[in-house]
Amino acid sequence: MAELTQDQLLWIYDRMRLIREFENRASALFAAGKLPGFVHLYAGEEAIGVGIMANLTDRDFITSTHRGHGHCIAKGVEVNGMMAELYGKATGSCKGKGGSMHIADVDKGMLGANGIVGAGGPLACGPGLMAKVKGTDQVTICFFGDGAAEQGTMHESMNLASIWKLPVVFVCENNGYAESTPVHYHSASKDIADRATAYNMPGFTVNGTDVFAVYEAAHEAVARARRGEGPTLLEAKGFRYFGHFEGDPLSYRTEEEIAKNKSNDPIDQFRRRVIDRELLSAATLDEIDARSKAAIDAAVEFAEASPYPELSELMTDVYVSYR
Amino acid sequence: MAELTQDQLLWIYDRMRLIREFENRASALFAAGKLPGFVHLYAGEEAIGVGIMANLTDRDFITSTHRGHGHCIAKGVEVNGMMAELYGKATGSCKGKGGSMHIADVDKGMLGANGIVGAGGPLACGPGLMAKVKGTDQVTICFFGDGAAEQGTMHESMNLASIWKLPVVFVCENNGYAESTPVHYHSASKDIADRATAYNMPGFTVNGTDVFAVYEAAHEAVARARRGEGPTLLEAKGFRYFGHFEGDPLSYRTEEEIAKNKSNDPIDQFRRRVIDRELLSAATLDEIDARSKAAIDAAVEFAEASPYPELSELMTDVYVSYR
Amino acid sequence: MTIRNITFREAINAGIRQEMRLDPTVILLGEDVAGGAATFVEEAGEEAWGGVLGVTKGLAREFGRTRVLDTPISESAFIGAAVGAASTGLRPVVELMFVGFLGVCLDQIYNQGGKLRYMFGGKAQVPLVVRTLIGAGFRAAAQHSQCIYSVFTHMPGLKTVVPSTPRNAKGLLAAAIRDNDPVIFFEHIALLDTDGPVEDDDFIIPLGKAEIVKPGKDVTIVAIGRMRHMAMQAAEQLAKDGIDVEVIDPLTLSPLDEDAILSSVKKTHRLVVVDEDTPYCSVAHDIVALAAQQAFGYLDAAPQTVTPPHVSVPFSPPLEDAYIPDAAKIIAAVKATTA
Amino acid sequence: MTIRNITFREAINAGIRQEMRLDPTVILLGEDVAGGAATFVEEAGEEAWGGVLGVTKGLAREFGRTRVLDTPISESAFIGAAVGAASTGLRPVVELMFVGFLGVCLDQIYNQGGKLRYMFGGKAQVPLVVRTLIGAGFRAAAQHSQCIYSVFTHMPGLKTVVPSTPRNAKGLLAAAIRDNDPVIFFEHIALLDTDGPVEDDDFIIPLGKAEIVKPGKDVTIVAIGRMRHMAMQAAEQLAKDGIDVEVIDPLTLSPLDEDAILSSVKKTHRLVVVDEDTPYCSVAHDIVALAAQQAFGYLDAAPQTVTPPHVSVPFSPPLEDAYIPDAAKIIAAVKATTA
Ligand SMILES: Cc1ncc(C[n+]2csc(CCOP(=O)(O)OP(=O)(O)O)c2C)c(N)n1
Ligand SMILES: Cc1ncc(C[n+]2csc(CCOP(=O)(O)OP(=O)(O)O)c2C)c(N)n1
Ligand SMILES: [Mg+2]
Ligand SMILES: [Mg+2]
Repeated sequence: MAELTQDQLLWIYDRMRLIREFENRASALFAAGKLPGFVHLYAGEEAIGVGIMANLTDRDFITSTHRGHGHCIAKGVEVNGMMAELYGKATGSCKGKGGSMHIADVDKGMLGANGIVGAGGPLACGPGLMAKVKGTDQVTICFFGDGAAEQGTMHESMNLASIWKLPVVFVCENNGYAESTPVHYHSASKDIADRATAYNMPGFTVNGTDVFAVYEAAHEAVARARRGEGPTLLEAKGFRYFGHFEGDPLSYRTEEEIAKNKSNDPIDQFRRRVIDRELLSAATLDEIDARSKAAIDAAVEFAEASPYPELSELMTDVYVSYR
Repeated sequence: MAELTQDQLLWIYDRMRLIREFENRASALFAAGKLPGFVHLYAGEEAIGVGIMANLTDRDFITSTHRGHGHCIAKGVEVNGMMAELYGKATGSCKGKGGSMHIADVDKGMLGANGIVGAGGPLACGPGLMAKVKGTDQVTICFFGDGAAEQGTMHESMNLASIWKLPVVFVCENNGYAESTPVHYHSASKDIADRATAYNMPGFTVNGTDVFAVYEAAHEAVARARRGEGPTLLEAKGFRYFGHFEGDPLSYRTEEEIAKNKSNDPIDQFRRRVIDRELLSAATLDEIDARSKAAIDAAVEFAEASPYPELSELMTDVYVSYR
Repeated sequence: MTIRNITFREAINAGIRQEMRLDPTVILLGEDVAGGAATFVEEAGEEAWGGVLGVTKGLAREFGRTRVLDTPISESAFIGAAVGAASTGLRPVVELMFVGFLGVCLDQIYNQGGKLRYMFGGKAQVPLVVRTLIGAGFRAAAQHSQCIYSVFTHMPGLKTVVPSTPRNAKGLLAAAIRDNDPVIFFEHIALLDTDGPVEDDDFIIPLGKAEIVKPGKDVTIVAIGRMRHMAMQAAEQLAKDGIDVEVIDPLTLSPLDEDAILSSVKKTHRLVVVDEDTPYCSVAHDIVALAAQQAFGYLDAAPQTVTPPHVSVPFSPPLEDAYIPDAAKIIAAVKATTA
Repeated sequence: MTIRNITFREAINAGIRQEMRLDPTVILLGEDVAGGAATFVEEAGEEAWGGVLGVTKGLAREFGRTRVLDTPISESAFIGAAVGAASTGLRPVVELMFVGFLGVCLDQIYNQGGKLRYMFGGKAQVPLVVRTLIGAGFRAAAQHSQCIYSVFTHMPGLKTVVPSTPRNAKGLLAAAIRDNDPVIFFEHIALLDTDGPVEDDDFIIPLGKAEIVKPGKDVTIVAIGRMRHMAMQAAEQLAKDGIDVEVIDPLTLSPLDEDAILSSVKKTHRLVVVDEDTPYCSVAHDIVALAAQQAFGYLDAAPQTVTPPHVSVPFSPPLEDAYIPDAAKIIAAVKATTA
């Protein structure tokens, strides 16, 4: 914790809060029938994406999942374009053609949310390989869920990254469920991080609701990758507040669980820590809260005022060159 | 070793020798231009298939690999039909339609050699699931190579077998190479058996040139599966005498390696052990040698004398019912 | 014979339930097909998901956790397990949640399930059903909205079935479960909430037979899956213009009921094919080629196709709407054959 | 301009070498593409495999182990890595050893490589080449002998190329490597040892243009890949019977050069399509449908197709021979159009 500057602490809080606001608003907009399609929300998991991304620069890359809004915001993607994308508007990050499940911003190093569970593992080895071939020190983070851990792609890509010593950090966001299926049922291993030994790489399980713990673990893993020493597997245990997707009846979740999650809120934890230790004041934090709300208000306004894409857009972007 | 009866010892030697004869002959036939297609030979690995299969009955199942002849013979498939299959004759195990890479005999519990590396893992979970649903005590062995260990399918199926406690034993035949690629390059883990911890199952590495060691390890793993306690991962380290397939120039293999392999011949080892301990006589073993040679002579004769399938066979067996 | 009005979703459920009652070797597996690891079955608590869209709800409660299995997200493993189980004595019904996930498990379907029998010289059979969601219109974007049944129809050894109404969904699914070959069964997401009359009793609709949805004499429209309903809308309007179309729903794409299509074309001399799959290497082109090759002398006009363009499914609602064939486009195609 | 006689195998090698020399971002990866983990490069020992059939021999020695990478048997991982690398600044050429292995990695090709650009609204590009072996005739049985390029041709976002001679193999591969879209490049195993004249210099053959192999006036034969040579054999014999066929080799299947085919059909009024892929949902049916839809009034006879039947590739040599289209079947089809 000592190593975090005031600026970093502010950035961390700002991003966590902005994600929370974005997701709460997306949930409300979905309930109001304003957002089409499948929407998977990240609220509750803010400490993971933000704690990791605090170690990256714009030149680093991430691959993401169907639950990608938080990764986008932590990686610096603009919320106006994100919200417009959720609406399917021409001003969206992907001109409205991708939607929530394919939100991306390659210029910011965000290589896309993904509708295919586990698909990010192989993709993440790509910029890893690019950095190795070109001799840059760029690092790539592969975010994947506990459910994704059972996909063959994750096995293959962790082995590949290890034998090639690729600068990739595999981050398993273990929120306890794959859709409605609990991790203790779908996974044979106690901790997903235990699987690191199978690939001869370091593996750690951290508290994914504690942004400081995540930051620290990622700090070492990212540094190792930058030094060219190869990949690391980090497992961050946490929870999601909302259902698997908006519309999920959540009938598999108990009251105790819900209460326990609330008491482990990552944003509350951060607030308590920094106020207790007098690193940031409540007033400063409240100001960020207000600013975040305003930013999301503005994003919704922007999205709603934006036009849909022209119908001709249906036919473009399939190929770079059409013959 | 104490637990092996005289009959079992005889059976083990008989099978190992028959495999060796079959493979040596197949190699010669290929060189003579008599066998079409891709032929992958098992010579050198006899102790693995035979040591495992000594624990099974006809009601148990195996899934195999592209290197499947040894598995067939150890599982009791007739060599006449096998040889005819290699020739593509109507009397072949698969009526000539499969060839070496798809040789199978479902009645004997041999669910097929496979042209797709790693495909046997998921398939093996099938009879495992069947046994569980029907409440039988049938066990399934999944053979796979060291190269196959890097396929996502193996990861998925070991996890699945573990969470469902399926009666499946995963046997990694580590012969040091995936085609020309050495295992220390393609695998991040020191021993493939180390990966068992990732699936919360027992994992052991045994000397795959020592049929007694293989038998003993498999004995416990098969018993555990029959008791309904779930899967085990066994890794048997050995070597193959021939190239990856017939025609392989073998330029990746050193002289030392070849010499070392020769000195670890599984059949020689068995002979020395049983003669030293006066369990079987040299004369008895020699007699089996002669019988095996004769059986393979007969198989070749059978295959060569057999007709090719009728051309109408091209169109049958695609579907059980054609409308 | 009792007939009740039920939804497409309920009809699928009823088809599986019927066959699971009749045959103890029928099992059901897939991600969240019970939900919550089906622990509610023992705990007598609230029932969880019953499939991502609730299609298989109640089956775990009736048949228990041994026959209704939630799976990890390991499509290769559990579909491969279904293939292996099918060839050793069970009749698995396995769910690939969305057809767009084919790429993580195709080997087990195509190279294993679809080929074992042929490669083994007939000495194996694989009585397997793979149920999977298809179709655009749900704003589910490029990886969750495909039809792509053309790819499976290309593959020898697989049978492909696309139901279009609650009644044929139940009857065809039951037939698929009884069939001894691997059948890929495509359920259109936009049909799940549609309803219609379905026999309560045990019944099947044989695979491989097309349905003449509406007889007519002027133009043959072959329309697949959800497109059957678009074609019927078009037919109604065309009738007002005095054009009497015949609407045929193939139901099974492999094996295709070529006779039904050819008879119709030989009668009407005109053909329009309506398909929601993308055009190249598609069933739509198969049907055009069929008519061109085997009813050449009968055709009075160039056959027409109404399909989406050769693009991925876009997310944005107006773009997705433009992607999906509709009655207006069908009417234009029919008129092009009568112009 | 130097022209040398080289094999198809050497031509592929030359095409990769040419582009790797010109552009340091071109890399090569796949199972055993160097062989023996390419340690020989450092150890100065004997060179190992250079690909399962020796196609990429010598490239590791010239370009080193950083640009020529042996991979584990993890097709999803290394093809996915190639997609990811392509979208972040490299131009990977990745080998899927046999096309029959598509089922273990299709998602990375189809849902990722083929769709990133569309899903991201044009804000990504994926300059990737997937090279893969196709074709029957090698006695390699059902999982190692497919063509199955129809499946990839169905998929928006992918380009598909099937070379047929050493010259077009080199030129098209170089063009594919320079193309900014994902290209699947299908190399027929039975062509590897064939030879022909090829330019030594840097050159490309643009994608998307068909080749008129032999002009003719009576019947158009469109023949893909190895079938081009079967068609030429048939053409020779047909000439003796006074039938002057035009043979067209599309070379690129997606995008297909529809104009070249339509012009020819409009001239000859007769069409035969010869394809080694199985018939349903195939390029062969696309071409028949193209003619039926866009050259309807020009056709004087029903279009014919010569393809294998809807079965897997059998192992037994006489069965496999019966599976593959040959000159006799092509001649019969041509005669059927002129009868
Ligand atoms: C290959 C594939 N299989 C199944 C799905 C359907 N699906 C979407 S999200 C999901 C659960 C993912 O669980 P996890 O990886 O833990 O991520 P979480 O949703 O918990 O963030 C499933 C099964 C999919 N999108 N892709
Ligand atoms: C999915 C797939 N990828 C690649 C191949 C080509 N191939 C056949 S055997 C083989 C090597 C297999 O190595 P291993 O599993 O160690 O078995 P071994 O040959 O040593 O017995 C490869 C790469 C294949 N058949 N299937
Ligand atoms: Mg999860
Ligand atoms: Mg090996």
